[in-house]
Amino acid sequence: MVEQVPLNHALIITTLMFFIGVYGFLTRKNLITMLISVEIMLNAVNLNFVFFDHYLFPGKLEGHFFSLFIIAIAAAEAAVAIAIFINLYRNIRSIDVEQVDKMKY
Amino acid sequence: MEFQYTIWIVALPLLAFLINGLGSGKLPGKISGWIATIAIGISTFLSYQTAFQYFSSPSRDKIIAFKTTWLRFNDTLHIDLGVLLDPISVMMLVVITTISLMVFLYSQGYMKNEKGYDRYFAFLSLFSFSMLGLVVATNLFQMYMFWELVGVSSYLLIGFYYDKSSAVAASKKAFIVTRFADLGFLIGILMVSFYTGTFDFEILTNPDNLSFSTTASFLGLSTITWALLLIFMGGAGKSAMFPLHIWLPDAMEGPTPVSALIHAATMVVAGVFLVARLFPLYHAFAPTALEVVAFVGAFTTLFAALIACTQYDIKRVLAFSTMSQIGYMMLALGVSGYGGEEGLGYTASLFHLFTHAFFKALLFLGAGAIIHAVHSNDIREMGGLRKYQPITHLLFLIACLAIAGIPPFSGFFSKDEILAATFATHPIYFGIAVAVAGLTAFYMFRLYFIVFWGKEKTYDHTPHEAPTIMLLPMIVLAVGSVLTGFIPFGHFISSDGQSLDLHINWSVAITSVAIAFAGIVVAWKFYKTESDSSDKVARSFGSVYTSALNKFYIDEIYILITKGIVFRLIAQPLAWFDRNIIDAFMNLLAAITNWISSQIKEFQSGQVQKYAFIFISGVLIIVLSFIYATQ
Amino acid sequence: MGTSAIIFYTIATIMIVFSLLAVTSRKILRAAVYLLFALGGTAAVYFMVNYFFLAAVQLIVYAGGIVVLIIFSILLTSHIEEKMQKPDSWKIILTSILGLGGTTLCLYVITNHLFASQPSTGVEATMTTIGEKLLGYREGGYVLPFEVISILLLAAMIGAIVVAKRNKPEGNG
Amino acid sequence: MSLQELLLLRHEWALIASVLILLVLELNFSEEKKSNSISSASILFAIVTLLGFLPAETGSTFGGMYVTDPLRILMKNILNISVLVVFLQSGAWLRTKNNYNRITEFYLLMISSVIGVNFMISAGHFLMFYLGLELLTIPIAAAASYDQYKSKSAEAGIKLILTSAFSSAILLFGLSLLYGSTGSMYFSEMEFSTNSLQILGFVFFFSGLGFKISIVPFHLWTADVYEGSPTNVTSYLSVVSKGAAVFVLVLLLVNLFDPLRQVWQQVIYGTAIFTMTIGNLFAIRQQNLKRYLAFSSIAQAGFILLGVIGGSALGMASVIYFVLVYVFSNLAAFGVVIAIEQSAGKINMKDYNGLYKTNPRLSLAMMLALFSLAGIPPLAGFFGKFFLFTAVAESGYFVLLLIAVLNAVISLYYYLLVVKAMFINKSEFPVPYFQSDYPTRIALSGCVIGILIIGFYSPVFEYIKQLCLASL
Amino acid sequence: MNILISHIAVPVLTTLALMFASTQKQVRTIAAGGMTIQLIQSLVLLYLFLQERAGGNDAVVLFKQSFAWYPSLGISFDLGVDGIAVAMILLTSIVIFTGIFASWEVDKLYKEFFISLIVLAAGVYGFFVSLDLFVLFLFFELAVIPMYLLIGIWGSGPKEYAAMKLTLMLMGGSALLVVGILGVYFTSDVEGVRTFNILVLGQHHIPIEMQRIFFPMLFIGFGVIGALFPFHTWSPDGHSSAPTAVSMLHAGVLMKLGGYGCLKVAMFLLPEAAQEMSWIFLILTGISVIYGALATVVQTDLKYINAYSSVSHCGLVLFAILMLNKTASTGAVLQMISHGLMTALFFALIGMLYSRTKTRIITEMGGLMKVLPFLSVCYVIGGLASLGLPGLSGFVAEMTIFVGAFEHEDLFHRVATIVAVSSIVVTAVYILRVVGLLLMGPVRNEGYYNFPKAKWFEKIATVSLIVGILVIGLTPLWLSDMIRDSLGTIVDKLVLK
Repeated sequence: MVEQVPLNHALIITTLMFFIGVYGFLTRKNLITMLISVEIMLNAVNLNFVFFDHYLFPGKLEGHFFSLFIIAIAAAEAAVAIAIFINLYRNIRSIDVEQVDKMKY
Repeated sequence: MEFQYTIWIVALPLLAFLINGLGSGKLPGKISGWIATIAIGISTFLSYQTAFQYFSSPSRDKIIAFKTTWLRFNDTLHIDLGVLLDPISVMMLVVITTISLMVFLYSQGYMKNEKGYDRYFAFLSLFSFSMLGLVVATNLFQMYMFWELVGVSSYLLIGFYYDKSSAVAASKKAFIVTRFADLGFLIGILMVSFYTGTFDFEILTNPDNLSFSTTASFLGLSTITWALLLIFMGGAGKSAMFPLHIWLPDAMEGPTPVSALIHAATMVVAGVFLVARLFPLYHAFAPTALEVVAFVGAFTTLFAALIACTQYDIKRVLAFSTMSQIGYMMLALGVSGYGGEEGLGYTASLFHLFTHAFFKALLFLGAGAIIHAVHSNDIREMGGLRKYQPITHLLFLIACLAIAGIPPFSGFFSKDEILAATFATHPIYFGIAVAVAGLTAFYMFRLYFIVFWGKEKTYDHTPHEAPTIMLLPMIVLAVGSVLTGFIPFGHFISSDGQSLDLHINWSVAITSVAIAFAGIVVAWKFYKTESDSSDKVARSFGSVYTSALNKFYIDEIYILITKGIVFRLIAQPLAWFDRNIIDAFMNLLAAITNWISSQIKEFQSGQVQKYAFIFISGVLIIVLSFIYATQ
Repeated sequence: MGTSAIIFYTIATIMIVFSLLAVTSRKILRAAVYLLFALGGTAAVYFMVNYFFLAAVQLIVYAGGIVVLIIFSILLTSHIEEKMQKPDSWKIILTSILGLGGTTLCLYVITNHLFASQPSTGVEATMTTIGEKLLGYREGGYVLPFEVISILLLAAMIGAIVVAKRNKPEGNG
Repeated sequence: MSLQELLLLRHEWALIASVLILLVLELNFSEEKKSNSISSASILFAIVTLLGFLPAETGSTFGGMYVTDPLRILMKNILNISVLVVFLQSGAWLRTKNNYNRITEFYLLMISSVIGVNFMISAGHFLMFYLGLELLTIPIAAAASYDQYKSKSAEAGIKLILTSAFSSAILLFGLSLLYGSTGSMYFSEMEFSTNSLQILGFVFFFSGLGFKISIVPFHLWTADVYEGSPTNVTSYLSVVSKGAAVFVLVLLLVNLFDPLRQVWQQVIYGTAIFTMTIGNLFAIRQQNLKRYLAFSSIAQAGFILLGVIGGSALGMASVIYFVLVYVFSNLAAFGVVIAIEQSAGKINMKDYNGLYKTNPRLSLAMMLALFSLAGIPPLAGFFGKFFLFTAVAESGYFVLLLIAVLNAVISLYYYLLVVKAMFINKSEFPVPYFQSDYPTRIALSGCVIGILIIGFYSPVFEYIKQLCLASL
Repeated sequence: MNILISHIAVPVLTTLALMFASTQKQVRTIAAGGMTIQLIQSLVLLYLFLQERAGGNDAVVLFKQSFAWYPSLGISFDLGVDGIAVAMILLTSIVIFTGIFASWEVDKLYKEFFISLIVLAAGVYGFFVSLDLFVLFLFFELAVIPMYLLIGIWGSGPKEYAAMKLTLMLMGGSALLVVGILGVYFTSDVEGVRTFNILVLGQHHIPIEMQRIFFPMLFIGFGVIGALFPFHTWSPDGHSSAPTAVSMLHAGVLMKLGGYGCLKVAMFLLPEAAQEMSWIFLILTGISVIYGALATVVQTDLKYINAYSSVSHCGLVLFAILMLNKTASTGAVLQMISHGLMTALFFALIGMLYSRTKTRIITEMGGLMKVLPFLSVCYVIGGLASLGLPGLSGFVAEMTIFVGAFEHEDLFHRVATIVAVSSIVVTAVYILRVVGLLLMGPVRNEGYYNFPKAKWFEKIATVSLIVGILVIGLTPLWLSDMIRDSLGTIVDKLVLK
């Protein structure tokens, strides 16, 4: 793959994906879809790590392991986040992010 | 140092002040009066001793009898406290102690039933102390210090009846007006000391020792002239020269003996003394300033005499008369030269100061006796008092004759010298002086006739003669008024310290005496019996009379300036400015902070997505700024 | 352009498209499914670069774990049929500008950068290597992170349970 | 791998051990004795804290993934003390009915988070750093929504987990770029030069850390989360989580990112100004004391950045010293807020009116804490702030210094508002007199004593400075 | 124990003792006892100082003591006094001593009141004895902050507002001080060693460009507390709301920290800039002098009158300092002491009058001389001192300033002096206005006759202050020489160019 796809193209894809995630995070009204957006962002990061690892520093596998751990953490984070969402849902019967604004100013 | 004891002349009244002041209200009976009187009595004795000792030696050098450094500003400038003896200070010592002693004695009778007897004598002693300290000052700053003390004691004494609003107002006015004048004095001192590097009279009054490196000038006058003019301003304030005179008539709110002592005989001549003290300096460096002195003196003497003719308050008449007489003295100083016959004006001025002290004090004490008897100041409520107060009448007449310049009373001699001095130099001033001599005779006898002759009024209680303790000082002063004219004054005091023979200038003398008699006759015509002729004449003068009656509206102008301009247009707006602009600005800063705080609260909207939006925007902006900067 | 390139670009397109769909779809369950495709695409890329273990983990943990979790929570909290409201248009516009700007900026920086390649040390990402590295404690070994992440997972588990579990309802809000 | 090498991780082992012990204990406590874990957790943690002070070997292990040196040990100890204080203050809240069944869990979450803190500080590799950061955050997000029946608590949890996930995604993106440009994630192997990509990566990374420290513009979650979380968690967030992030920031900037000094100095210059100012401007208008303390802590973060900007030994020392002081001051303030919230359920500033009449000691403690935060002598805060200012001046940023001192004045204004409420304002219904439990009182007195003496006892600062010098 | 340390220790110990006191009587006794000891030891200090000087010890500061504190930053607890400091310490002792008696009847939270008051005093003492900029600044802020509580809790009128404003403005000033102090610390060219020691810093040159930046900061920083126009507006509000003893201490001593700091820190450490920029501040202080006096004329609240007149008088202090010569600076210090005593006396009396009449509006009172002769006479004496009557302290101070200021070679300075001198007239106007309206005239109200006469503690307070005013007014030479000798090191730097 190294010879056929330039690194920059790969990075363009991850960057796009990352900002798609950002876009989702900033626009989606549902908390769960926001979480989905975060996962997309993390996924982009993972790809970044893997691409760098593969293209530039093959063999040390640092990017590889970093991605591995990020995946694990993303899972943990998602679990806790969803627990909290459910808790919120029980309290206010909604998981609309725009209603999560009782505290402000 | 044979004169060391002179310090006691000054110190004794201070002691009396301290005893009476600290013990105020606790001293038994009327002992405070005696403490003060005995103290001033000893001072008087010592003053005479000093005078005798000093004048009996032929030298007229300045003698430092006592000196101690009180405050050091730098290596050259320091305030010393000390006693300087020279002809004028010795003469002043005599005058002040004598008049003080008389007034102290008189007051024991006059103030007998007043509340605050202790306080009265304390203040009076304080005054004597300050006045004595002033005249023996060894340097300008010591003089200024005592000058201020004199002002304060005057303030305290004018406001003696402090629960009377008019007295309070008068004391305030007196202090503030003289304070304003003192401002000039102080600035003058600062300027003089800046150029000469000293406050010391020994150096300052010896112009040969002085050399100025300055050629600085301001509005066409050299700075030293300005300095001396400012110093004269201080003198003019204390001596009630136009236009700083307005406090003096009001100052009559104080007890009458106070008026006699302070506002007739002693404090008000401090201005004359000041100019006389610095006379060599004036003469050598600022002839222009002397011209101003002469002009102010001449103007005031006429101005005050005119007003005196129209007043009905016995003490105010005397007050304006005092102004007029001091104007005389200033005039004489102003026209004087230095040394020999040239210096006649100088001698004449101080001579008149000397004689005036006696007869004016006598006049005031007489007025006091009258007021004491009829309980009123208004001469329209008096009349025919000669029957009830024969001795007072006689004494008052002597004083009137003396001030009118009728020979052989003392006033004649001194006034004659003044007239002679002006005659020799400025004919116009001479004319004014002669006219004032006539006016003086007129208004004094107007007073005299209305009070002692005229139609008898109905009195609440029958007026009675004053008690002995009041009469005795008056008699002493009357003797002085008669005799002091014969003192060969020029032998003791002259501008250059050389003995000066005073001759009577007969042509001048005859003119003045004739004018004086004319004045007396007019007064006699008008006022000996109640008639409306005086009113007719007054009416014929029209607005001039009305203006004079209203003291030429100077008070009103002052009120306009102080209340209207300083108070309303400067102080009040300033206070407003402070609260509403400067302070408000500080508050505005706080308000702006709060305003911004409430404006930006929307950032904290509670919306997670907005938070994230700002977050990522922040990151990108930071990056962008760096990328932009590195390009 | 070689086969792998074509495959790569195809996968890339799929990833991007499904990502976009995942963040725009108004049906929430679909969004989750689109996410699954995007994640799957990623796994495919891992396969392409021979990181099989990673690809497997990606599929198991992400696709199998997280997405299931998400779907599960969607079922708990939302009506699947319901279409989500469209976000405010100003929000979309602003965010799009921001997103595009951010992308441009990052791409500008990234694409202008000359990446320095390091010589390969020739370690293959075989299961053995990965296992050795994961449990290695020398340089290049990841036993410590492994240890830490176990604590993290424990803590997350406790946290999730504590938050989600309700003991006796108090009803006092 | 020798035992000695393993012992380098003493702090972490102790914490992990205490987690396990707590777990075991929890299983053995009967249903009625659940609250025993409060005391056992506190005692355990006290032991852990004390252990931290024993003399220790320093060095690095796990191939450089884990680094420890006296400075890092000091940081850990400081944070351990703060956590201990938080634990001591939590008893009353945990004993309430709703939490009765979840006491141990709370401690487990907290200690896990502390483990994260410790690993983050000792990280020698970005993976460790990242793991530490997440381990720090995730349990706290759960703890933030601990008050299950309060929607505000849930909201706080949501805001914390979402924003932190977002920020860590950004941070990771930055890290990935840094990895791409340096080829390693080992601190010792990363080499920086100021190129655009590294600036980009650095800024992304910085934002993630700035999020934890509540640097403007990454601070917006702070107030809401602080307000909604249980106050003990808030206190932990404001002190431990922030303190840890500051420590890491200092360590990384000065050592690792030293080549990028130009860049980060400018970044910090700008954000410091905004952080101080915005924090203050918002704090002025707060009525809810938790929110108020949140903005106050944002402003304080701005001051902390002043020390960071110097990047010198003095700057580092002043930052660490300031955090130490801040820990005591803030914990004392929160201690009072917690005590009053637990006894009277009141959290608004006007509820504090007339407090001095009824609870003079608490009011005094609160006043000292606030004055210390405001930097009033002779309290420790004064020294802390002055040294921070010294550090700024040392780098020659006098304009920044001027802005900072003016902000200190503004901050004084709102600190005085609370003092005014307690001492000056009158209230018809002041918080009645009460006595909090022993641990709370001990913790509060400890903090107050700390506030009073740290400043005067100069060896504290001198020791820190010496360590900083050695670490450069 | 070093007498300077014990000057700090006695107030601290007194506060500690107060914490354990319970009844009002105990509190009063401890406070009064402590401050009496303090007054006595200040007199001892004066005696020892004069002895040392007479014995030929011409070190810049005496009783030096140094304890390293933060060696790595060059902070050490350096103590030492010169003549100026001794004079200021004595002033502080008198004012706090009388302040205790003036607040004898405080019955609301009395313990806290005296503790705050004495903490404030401790700050002031520390400020005057320290030679280290850091320590000096520490004590400076320590002295400022208790004001907030003192005004806020025990004040009257819009006290919260006034207290807040005062605290914030003064702290704003001290914010500038921080910048200035650190600027001096880092730009002074001390060989490789950083130090906060004023004397050491004073021996080293700071580049003129840096001086230009930091001089205004230090000067304004200290100037705010010295009521420098236009940063004086805290003073009227603060003073009018503060309780008696606090006004006394604040106007009497705390405002002097400004002048003292300007002289011994700003001017001493940054002499070139002081020379260059003095004209700007001269204009401001000149405005202070006249403006304060004029604004006083129309005030009707006694405390406002005194507050504005303090603006004028303290303006004169800074004015004199800016004249950059020995005489004027001596005058400045004299004026600080004189004004401290006077204004303390005024505030004490205002408090005492207020406790009887329940109003401070002069137009609502009148004729108090008759019913309260003792207090009224004291007021008059204070007034006379304020308008510069010879024999009272005001005269000595003002004249020294005027003469010194007029010594200046530059015409601008002399013109400015003339402008400042004219304040003496305005002063007379407002003093006499108050005396006239308040004390003289007919008794306003029959109820006035029931006023209690002056009580013993009131007499102690007023008489001690008057004695101070008189001693300085009558025998100024020793004080003036003592101050003058200490100015050498400062002024010599200013003159050299």
